[in-house]
Amino acid sequence: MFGKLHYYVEAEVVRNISETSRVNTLVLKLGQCMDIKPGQFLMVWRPSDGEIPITPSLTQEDTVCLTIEKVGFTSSRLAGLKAGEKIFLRGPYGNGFNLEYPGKYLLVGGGTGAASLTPAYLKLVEKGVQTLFLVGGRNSDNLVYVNKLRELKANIRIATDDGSLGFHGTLPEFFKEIIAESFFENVLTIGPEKMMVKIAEECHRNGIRCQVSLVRIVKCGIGFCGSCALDPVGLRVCVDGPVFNAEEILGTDFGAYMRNEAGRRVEVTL
Amino acid sequence: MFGKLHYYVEAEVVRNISETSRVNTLVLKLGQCMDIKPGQFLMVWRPSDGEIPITPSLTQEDTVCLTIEKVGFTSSRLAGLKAGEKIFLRGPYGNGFNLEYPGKYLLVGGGTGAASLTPAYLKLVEKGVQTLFLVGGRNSDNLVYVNKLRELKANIRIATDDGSLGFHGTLPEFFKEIIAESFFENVLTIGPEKMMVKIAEECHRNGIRCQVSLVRIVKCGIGFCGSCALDPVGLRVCVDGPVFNAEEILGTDFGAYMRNEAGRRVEVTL
Amino acid sequence: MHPDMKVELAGLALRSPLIVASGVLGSSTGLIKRVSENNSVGAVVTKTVTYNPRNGYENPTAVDLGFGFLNAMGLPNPGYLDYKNELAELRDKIEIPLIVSIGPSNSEEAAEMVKALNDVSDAFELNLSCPHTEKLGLEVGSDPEKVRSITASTRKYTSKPLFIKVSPNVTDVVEIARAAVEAGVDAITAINTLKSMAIDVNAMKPVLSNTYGGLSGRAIHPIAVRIVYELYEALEVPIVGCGGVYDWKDAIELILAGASAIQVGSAIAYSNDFKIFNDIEKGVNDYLVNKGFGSIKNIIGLAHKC
Amino acid sequence: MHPDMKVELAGLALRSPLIVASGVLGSSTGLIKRVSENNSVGAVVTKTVTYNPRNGYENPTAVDLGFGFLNAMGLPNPGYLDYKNELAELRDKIEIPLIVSIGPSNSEEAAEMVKALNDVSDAFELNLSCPHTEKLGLEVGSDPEKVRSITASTRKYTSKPLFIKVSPNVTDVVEIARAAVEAGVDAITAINTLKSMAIDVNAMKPVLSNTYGGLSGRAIHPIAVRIVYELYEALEVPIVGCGGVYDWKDAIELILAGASAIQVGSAIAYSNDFKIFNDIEKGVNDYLVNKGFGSIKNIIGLAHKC
Ligand SMILES: Cc1cc2nc3c(=O)[nH]c(=O)nc-3n(C[C@H](O)[C@H](O)[C@H](O)COP(=O)(O)OP(=O)(O)OC[C@H]3O[C@@H](n4cnc5c(N)ncnc54)[C@H](O)[C@@H]3O)c2cc1C
Ligand SMILES: Cc1cc2nc3c(=O)[nH]c(=O)nc-3n(C[C@H](O)[C@H](O)[C@H](O)COP(=O)(O)OP(=O)(O)OC[C@H]3O[C@@H](n4cnc5c(N)ncnc54)[C@H](O)[C@@H]3O)c2cc1C
Ligand SMILES: Cc1cc2nc3c(=O)[nH]c(=O)nc-3n(C[C@H](O)[C@H](O)[C@H](O)COP(=O)(O)O)c2cc1C
Ligand SMILES: Cc1cc2nc3c(=O)[nH]c(=O)nc-3n(C[C@H](O)[C@H](O)[C@H](O)COP(=O)(O)O)c2cc1C
Ligand code: FES
Ligand code: FES
Repeated sequence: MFGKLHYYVEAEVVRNISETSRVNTLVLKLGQCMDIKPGQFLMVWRPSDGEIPITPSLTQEDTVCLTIEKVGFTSSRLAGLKAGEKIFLRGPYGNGFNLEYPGKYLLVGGGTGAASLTPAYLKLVEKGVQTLFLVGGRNSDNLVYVNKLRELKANIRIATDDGSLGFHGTLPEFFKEIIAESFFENVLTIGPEKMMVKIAEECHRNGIRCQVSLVRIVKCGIGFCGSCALDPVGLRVCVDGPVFNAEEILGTDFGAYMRNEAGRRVEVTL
Repeated sequence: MFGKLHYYVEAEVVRNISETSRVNTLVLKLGQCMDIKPGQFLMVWRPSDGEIPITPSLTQEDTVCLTIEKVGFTSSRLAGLKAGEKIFLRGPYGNGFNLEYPGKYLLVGGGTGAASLTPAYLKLVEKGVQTLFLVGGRNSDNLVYVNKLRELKANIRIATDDGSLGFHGTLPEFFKEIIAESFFENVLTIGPEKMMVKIAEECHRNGIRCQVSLVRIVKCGIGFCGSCALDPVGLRVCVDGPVFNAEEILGTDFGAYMRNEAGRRVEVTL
Repeated sequence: MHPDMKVELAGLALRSPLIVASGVLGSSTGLIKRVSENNSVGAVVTKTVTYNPRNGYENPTAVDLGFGFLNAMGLPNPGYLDYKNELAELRDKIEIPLIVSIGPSNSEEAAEMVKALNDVSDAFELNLSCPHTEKLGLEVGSDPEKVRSITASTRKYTSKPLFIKVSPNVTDVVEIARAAVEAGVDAITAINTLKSMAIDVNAMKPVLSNTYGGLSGRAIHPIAVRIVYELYEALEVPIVGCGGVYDWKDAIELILAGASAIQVGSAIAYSNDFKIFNDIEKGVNDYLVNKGFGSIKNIIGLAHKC
Repeated sequence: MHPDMKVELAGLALRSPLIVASGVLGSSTGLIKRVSENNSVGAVVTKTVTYNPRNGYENPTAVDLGFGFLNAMGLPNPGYLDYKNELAELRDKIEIPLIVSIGPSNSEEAAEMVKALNDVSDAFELNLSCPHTEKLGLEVGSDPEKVRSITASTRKYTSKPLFIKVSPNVTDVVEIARAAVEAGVDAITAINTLKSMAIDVNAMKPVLSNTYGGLSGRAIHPIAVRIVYELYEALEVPIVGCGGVYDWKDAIELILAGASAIQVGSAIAYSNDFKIFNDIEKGVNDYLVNKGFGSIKNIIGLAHKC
């Protein structure tokens, strides 16, 4: 009755799967089931290593997978955990994807995005919805979660910047070709923001409903610190998002500016 | 979800009925329904007049009656309220009577006790249980709630100390006669403690299950200030009572000692 | 009947007594603009801005306790110079008073900050009460002499309405507030958070990276009511009540205790719009109607015994 | 495995770390006896006894807030001389330590009281922290020098373990506790209630007859955790954690913060037995088993960063 007195759900690392040199997937066993909708995120804490937001790549009762790219201190520490080690989760937070829209779904994942889109993919399959999954990376060694997606029998197409596997070029370039071939009513995308904004613009031009999952500096995760705001519209990634209909945020700081940890407006670089 | 933010239920005095020169009944309209079991009590507050425990004499959805004897400052102020004035109620508190025991019920009310027993009487009637109501007072002008009980078609017998009405003698004396005439499996009693202890002892001798409603100094009403304790057994009138099976408390301070407002053990005088 | 919800606060005319508390919108001018478009909001206090930019503390920075929240953000902000430019852009786009919260650590910083921010603000709120930030906040705000000198220095360089935000983490809050009033503040905001902490029993560690944080929300409301009541008894300046306001009853309680206006902070957690302000305003309005008051002003301080 | 739940507290051997907090049993020796028969209870603190008898404040004296409670009982008690006789009778009838709480308003009262009560108590808890009683409690307990002199005087006349109960209503609780330690206390109980109030929006009046009261229960737990943690960092004496303990997690949090034992107060509200102590003890026991600790002693202060 009086809230979350455990504060965190304890989780044990069951396995650490190396996806690429920069990305690992932690398979976690939870001390307590969590009900997480596709696209919602968790705050993942390890004392003295810090806490970061992660959109899980698998959510099955008491098993959760986190696919983490080592971009800095906390993500590197978490991505390096061994079986048996404990971490602590709070959430789920945010809105998640809206999967009720009719029509086919094209999922576009860059970097760890392919992993984070997997729960949405599984949900769509369960609903009998037709999907295609585009996965991109710099080269064939940089692709995340492709084997897992194959295992899950996803209909996958691959793009690499250097052409070492699949389409030779960026995901937005590939995306253009794909939607020229066959129309999709819906796009879900997670990846570097510069990539997502291009996908979103392309969708806008083609009348495709596009949902993007945004990254901003998430601190509280519950909507009362303002750290994760998307300006100038004043939307909070942690409670109004992280998933936005692209139409709502095109023309904002999306793809251009974000706020750093001090709340200063800085350019989006990736 | 987060408790009683109104703190009190506001109630408006609809009518003030003079029962005797020392006793009045307030008919109250509540701002909010209260679900009160027979024998439970309310804390009745009026700013600057104070707050006292009262066992209601009628509890019907949003109407509650309080029958109050003017024994001191707060009770006199409350008993003197006029129609339209507001008072504030919290509760209900305490256990109330157990009316599930099989057999006939003899209700014994001294002073305002007859009034406070009325909800139990009504409940028993509703259950089709056979009852007899003994009402006592010093003289015929001192009888409380008799007209009301007649109106409610209660089976009443009266005792007055001076014989001005009904049996000539005290309630315990009358009680002895009554149970000699016809056996009752259960007794409920509210009244002066010296009277109740005599009734309880009589019940003990005769194998009658007797429930008494005890008065001690009630301050918090919720069991965490210890003010209302019955020693040496350490029972709290506000949460363990106010109703006790007489068997459990015969031989304790019941009828002999209570604690005053300072927590000092003093003799029971009435 | 439509009761008058307008209040006059140390020279600020507010269309509603409800003010967004400092910090809960971060440094986002977008959020300030968005919340200012809600008709139930009377004014906005910015995130406390400091002399130098601050990243704030590492995560975890927040704990949801159910009956309140802990936070140890660590006053993240871009610094007053940078933020001044953002506020300059924002200023013409909003229709309600913008109260700029400043967190100087000494008189010199205070002076420079208000001089720079004078043009972009309608009022200042001096925050010397953050319970978990070294050298800023409480270390200053618990010492009446420091409060007096920083307040005096701020007062010297601005003629805008000046509020001081006081902390409950002191033995005698009236003493601190009185020092500020004597040094020239126009109003008092009460209260900031209470120094607290949480330990996760499984992790066996303090949750907040800073160990200590500030308790806000429901849990502190009875403390806010007490302090507003005490200040109203002791001082003549208007008081802005803040602390655990979740619904209209909480707001009314603070107003009856003596608050002329109300700040809402934690209650915006989880809400992805700012409907909470509409709900509170409607409740306050209905209360005034039911009790037959024509204006919110009529009930300020009414709970004081006479 | 059955973890060892026994603790040693400033010379007192407790069969369980759970102690009944002062005041919640009033002056009823019957209640003390009854609660002492619960195996999960390790010791009982009496209601604070003062030099002179006190009736306490008029009703209303308590408010249930849902997330905590307010009370302004006003230290009702029969005075130390009268109570001494009752405790003398009780003493042989209970098997666990009886900690007598005393609330002197100066050194002379303290001396006389301990001299009289020495024979009937196993330890003393010096309560200089009640937030709503004039001349007693906080008026004394917020001044390190008064705390020092009253403590010294108490210490002089008793060799029984001596606890001091500290208040959260001060700027620097460590300073107060340190003064008491220097003057000879053996352990610190933290915390007493927070000065607070409630106003009924319909009555438009403060609910408590004394206007101000003390906030206890869930709402103050994060403050208790913080203060226990601070005291543990700063001082060497054992700490008894008190404040908002409703379940085993609350208890563990305080123990990890540094408490050697735990007091339970408000959580006995509404309960017509004392099963809450059994529930907490079982939870603590299971926790120790799950985490593989052989004794409660092993986890005291474990949350402190190393
Ligand atoms: C809703 C959401 C879901 C995410 N899901 C994933 C995921 O599934 N897999 C994954 O690898 N990454 C995910 N991220 C990004 C991930 O949180 C950051 O990479 C991580 O926080 C970096 O922290 P660090 O300490 O390792 O790096 P730092 O050295 O602290 O920072 C490196 C960069 O990471 C970003 N960053 C830092 N702290 C945060 C923060 N608290 N919140 C957001 N961004 C931050 C900043 O851009 C910063 O410049 C997600 C972010 C959000 C907001
Ligand atoms: C559970 C319960 C139900 C009661 N129901 C009724 C009822 O239906 N009708 C009725 O007339 N009376 C009832 N009483 C008694 C009533 O509460 C007291 O008469 C009243 O509190 C006296 O308050 P006062 O300020 O008028 O008198 P005071 O001058 O303060 O005291 C007069 C005497 O009343 C008793 N008393 C005072 N304060 C309290 C208190 N807080 N709690 C209990 N006793 C107190 C003491 O014995 C005292 O000596 C009930 C008491 C209890 C405990
Ligand atoms: C996340 C968060 C950040 C805050 N930041 C500030 C701040 O920068 N400056 C300030 O004066 N108060 C700050 N506060 C305190 C609030 O303004 C407010 O005083 C306190 O939270 C009590 O109100 P509430 O219970 O409505 O939240 C912050 C509070 C929270 C929850
Ligand atoms: C009704 C009540 C009476 C109290 N009386 C005393 C007292 O006489 N002496 C004392 O030191 N503390 C007293 N306290 C404070 C408690 O002992 C305890 O410190 C405080 O309530 C916090 O603990 P809790 O949250 O478990 O209740 C009282 C508390 C309550 C609720
Ligand atoms: S992270 Fe705090 S508001 Fe979103
Ligand atoms: S009146 Fe407080 S315990 Fe019964």
